[in-house]
Amino acid sequence: MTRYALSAAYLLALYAFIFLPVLVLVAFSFQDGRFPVPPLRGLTLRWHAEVLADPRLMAGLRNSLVVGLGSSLVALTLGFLAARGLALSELRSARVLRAAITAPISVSYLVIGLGLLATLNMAGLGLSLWTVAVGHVVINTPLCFAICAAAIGPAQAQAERAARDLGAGELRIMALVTAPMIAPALIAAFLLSFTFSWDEFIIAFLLSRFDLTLPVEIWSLLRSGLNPKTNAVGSLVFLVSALALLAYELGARRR
Amino acid sequence: MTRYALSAAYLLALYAFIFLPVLVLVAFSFQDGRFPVPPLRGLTLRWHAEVLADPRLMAGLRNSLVVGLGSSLVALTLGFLAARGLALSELRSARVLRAAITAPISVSYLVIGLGLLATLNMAGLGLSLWTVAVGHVVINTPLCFAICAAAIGPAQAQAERAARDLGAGELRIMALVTAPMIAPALIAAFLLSFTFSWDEFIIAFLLSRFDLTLPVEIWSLLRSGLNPKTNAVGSLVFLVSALALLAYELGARRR
Amino acid sequence: MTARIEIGGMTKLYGAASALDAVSLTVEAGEYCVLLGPSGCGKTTLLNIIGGFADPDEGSLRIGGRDMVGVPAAKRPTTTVFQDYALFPHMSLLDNVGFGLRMRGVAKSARHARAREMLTLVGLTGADGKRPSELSGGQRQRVALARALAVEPDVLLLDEPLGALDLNLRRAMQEELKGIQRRVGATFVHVTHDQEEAMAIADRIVVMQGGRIEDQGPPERVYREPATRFVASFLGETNFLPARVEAGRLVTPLGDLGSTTAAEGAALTLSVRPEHIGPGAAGDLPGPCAVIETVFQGVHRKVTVRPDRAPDMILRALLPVGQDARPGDRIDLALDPDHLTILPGGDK
Amino acid sequence: MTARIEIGGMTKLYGAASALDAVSLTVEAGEYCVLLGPSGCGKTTLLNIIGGFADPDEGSLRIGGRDMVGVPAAKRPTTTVFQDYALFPHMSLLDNVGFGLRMRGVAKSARHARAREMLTLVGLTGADGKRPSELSGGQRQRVALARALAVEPDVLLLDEPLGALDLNLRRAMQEELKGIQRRVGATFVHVTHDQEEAMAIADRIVVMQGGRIEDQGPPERVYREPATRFVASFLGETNFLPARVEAGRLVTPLGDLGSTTAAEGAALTLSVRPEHIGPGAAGDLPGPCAVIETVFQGVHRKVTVRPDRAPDMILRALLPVGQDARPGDRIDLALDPDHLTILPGGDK
Repeated sequence: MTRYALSAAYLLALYAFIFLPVLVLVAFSFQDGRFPVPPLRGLTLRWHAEVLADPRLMAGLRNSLVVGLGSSLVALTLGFLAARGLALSELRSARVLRAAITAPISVSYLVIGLGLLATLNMAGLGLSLWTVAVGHVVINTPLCFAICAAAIGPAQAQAERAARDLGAGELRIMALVTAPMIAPALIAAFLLSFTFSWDEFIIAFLLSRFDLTLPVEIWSLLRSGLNPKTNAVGSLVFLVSALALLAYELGARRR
Repeated sequence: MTRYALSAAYLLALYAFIFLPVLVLVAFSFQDGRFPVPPLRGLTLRWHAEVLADPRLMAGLRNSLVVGLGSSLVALTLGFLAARGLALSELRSARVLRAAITAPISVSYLVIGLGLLATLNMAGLGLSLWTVAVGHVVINTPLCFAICAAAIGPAQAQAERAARDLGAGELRIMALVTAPMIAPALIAAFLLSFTFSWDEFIIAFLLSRFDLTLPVEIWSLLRSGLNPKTNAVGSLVFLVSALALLAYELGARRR
Repeated sequence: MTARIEIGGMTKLYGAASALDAVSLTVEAGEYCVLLGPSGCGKTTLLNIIGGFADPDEGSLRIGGRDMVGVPAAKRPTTTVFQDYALFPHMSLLDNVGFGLRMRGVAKSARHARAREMLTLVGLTGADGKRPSELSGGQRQRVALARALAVEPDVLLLDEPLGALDLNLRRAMQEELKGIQRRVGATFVHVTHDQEEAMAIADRIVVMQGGRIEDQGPPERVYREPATRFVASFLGETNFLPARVEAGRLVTPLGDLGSTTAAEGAALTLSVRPEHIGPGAAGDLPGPCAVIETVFQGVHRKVTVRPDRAPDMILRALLPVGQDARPGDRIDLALDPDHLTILPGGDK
Repeated sequence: MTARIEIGGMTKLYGAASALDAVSLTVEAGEYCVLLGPSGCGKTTLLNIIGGFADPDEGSLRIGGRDMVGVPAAKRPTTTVFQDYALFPHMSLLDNVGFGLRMRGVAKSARHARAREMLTLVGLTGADGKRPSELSGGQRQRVALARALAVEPDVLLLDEPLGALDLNLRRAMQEELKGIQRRVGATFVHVTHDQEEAMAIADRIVVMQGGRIEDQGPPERVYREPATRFVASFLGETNFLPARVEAGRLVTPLGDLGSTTAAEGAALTLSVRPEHIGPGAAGDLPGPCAVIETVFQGVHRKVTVRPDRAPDMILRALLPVGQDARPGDRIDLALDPDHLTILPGGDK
């Protein structure tokens, strides 16, 4: 029994450690005063209202949503097709090819951002929300691939074989068998990909010029120091991530 | 057969898309001239030598290595203990508790950085490399937990049960049975955690003051625009990530 | 090196359902006891309680006279061979088998010597340095056995130890298990749902269902004179005939099956195994029958028939292979009244 | 609705090893053919080639007279019941069973009607809306069967269809499979390594080993007069006796086993199944024996003995259960010379 008490205490401490920063951030976004530090003088929605009224932050929010949803959809499609192709191939080299697509997950966003910037410079292409989206597709495709590849296993291969035996062609196999069977993984990959794009700063910073994403706008805001308004916009970012997570728990895990 | 040709063409295009930015970055770090754009005028190691001779960049490199290795070790320990505790508990709520630790993976680094900054402000603690390391432990513990939790399954539970039956205590079970059995996952978690810390910009930017990590130093350098020296230091960052990946392939996959 | 197990009034609840319902059982020292039953009958729960992996809600457990309730698994004179073997995949066979001795602080050379001895006992001489992943299923099973026996337990618990093996290997290993038990002399408690395995290997079969013991005894007694309808059908195929006692005679839909001492008017069920119904004459019971189905089994031909005297009834009988019979044929069968088992209660 | 399968000189290599070595086989239309053999014998490779999941390196394949080499699986008049069923977990049973018809462009109402009919055929009436995950193993097997039969294939291929079921369910399902085959009339080709299943279900058993066909024919012929030593031992337990022909008599270490027409001086092997060695007298062959081991099997008691006349030899015999025998006892046994199978070649 003491073993369980010890485990419980350990877990509680761990939760506090992981969640405390976010809790403090959210709590002091309601601070009625100019400084997001104790004592809590009172609760107000003033800072949240200011954030919602700020045209630059709202434009950043829209840009982030568009880039996040669009780039995630593209990354998911590319990753799914590659994962299915490799999972079902009988190539000896499939393991190596798989490692090669998965590898970039551990490559620095900074390096990818710098590399894309150099590539775009070289190609003479200007910076825009499009270039940010391309950057996010580059970082999220390996992630989507890895999640899909983990989900496609012998069960899918067998079901595809059965579908083929019963007369189905490749497109119908993918649409009616493979994709529905791994729907939870597809949802998970899309939502994770979205939250990564939603949160991403350095690539968005390096590859954008006029239309900025929310993290870049927040970074500009931070130059004037920490205040309840930065807390409020941080809470907003958190809220969207939390909603994506909730969608994942409801959509992917329940199935 | 045409199906295979199509798959192969698709994969090739995908590889090009994912790897081109990095290749361009590395290639033009050898540019003999002031601008990292075509034509390639000749090859030189001059920019690499400049990077290695730059005391600020070298200090950043050391700081990043220390923070990365230290925070990853701590995150791995915390994550492993939590994963083992939860995996072996018979609690009905284990699933919920597991989701609660895994959830922060999708929470914005920006939000965690802002939250930690607010928390440190509140606690009156100054910023240093230690605070950056704490930030990296916060972001990497859920990752290490998730990887360990995925690796600890019925096989581990059964082996632990057998070890207990044969007279082993909890510490010896963990050291002689659980940890060695999931060694590949431990190595993977440590290396992935390290590369995430190594690459991380926004938390390091927000939570450091005098001792800066390499990404923050590079960011300062970027203010003067893209040049072969930024390519060279980007290549250096990539080299370390690539070494970590190589270590993973050799260490974790081979077992 | 061996010990008696005494279990008294053992009850274990999972939620509202009882996995064990006031089970009492004594296993003698050195006995090979098989707990037999369908999944969910409580046999594994009982094994887990003996091994110290679950606590009973009520009841007593003594091993070698010592009270064991509350004693952790590590401190009991028992070891377990797990269903999935639970070998340590990162250790050599020598280290796997020597693990228990290492935990007991035995020096390296001594435990290696003992581990080699145990590997020899289970027929794996010279495989010391291999990893479990290099072994076949049957070999892994042997290593698990060697590991559990290396610490010289008084009681060895085996949880479906042959369940993962294919049929031929299973039949071979069960003879070997029995041989090893005779050599080491420990009390073996073996859980299985395979009645052939139980009959071949056990000194004592304990048949369980719904958390209770339905019958226990030597295999032949339990097979030939099952205590309940469940035991009769679980231990092999059988035919159930409804019967009534009229004027001291057993009367069934097939006719009069002889005298009995059972109470007048009682509704009974008779169990007759297919091997006790064979070729006969028209005057025998059941006599003329219509063949519905035949299955060639090598040693026998199993026929499913509908007797003319009770056309609602289906009987299964074993014929010698030489006697041909096809669906639609008519044959005369005779039932051996010496091998009837009389069970209480009418047709359910 | 049914078709003949003709396979000629079929060879399939995996690297340097041949999975199939010039196999020729004809399965008649409407026949229930079982491919039997140990794992790696080539039976699954043969099934895959018939189904269109693998291409042969050499040889011909005709189904219903049409050449099938190079025709994709989707275009063949065959469907397969896979070993792990391969049901579509995200579809209802109705959609699973109707999938093949959907691919053939059959309208929804027609394919639902047909799917319901097939579910009824396999005994799952009314389970239309369930998901495969709600079913037991045996029920999933039935759905896989219904799905494969829904498109009215000429040939149904079954890859170890009962391999994942437990023993009792397996024996019940094999009778049902046979019944369904009689009703639908298609040619069934069924792969298994379980010789009891093969004997119970097959019209024709094809015993394979090492990529070749060792023997084929009706189950009783193959069991009672196996063509090779391998077939004799794979289809059930047997005793092998070395024999020589001397003066037209079969001479074995046990003594003279009667006259023969085999060539004078030839070294032969005799196969005698345990059920053909039973209780006898001291003057019989093998006569007096020492009991080494006995295993109670319910219907019989299997004894392992060492005959006095050939103490190097081990024989296995089946005794009626009534006859008691324990290790160390001495008993007299008699071998039935009518059930000897004479195989070429001496002791290996």
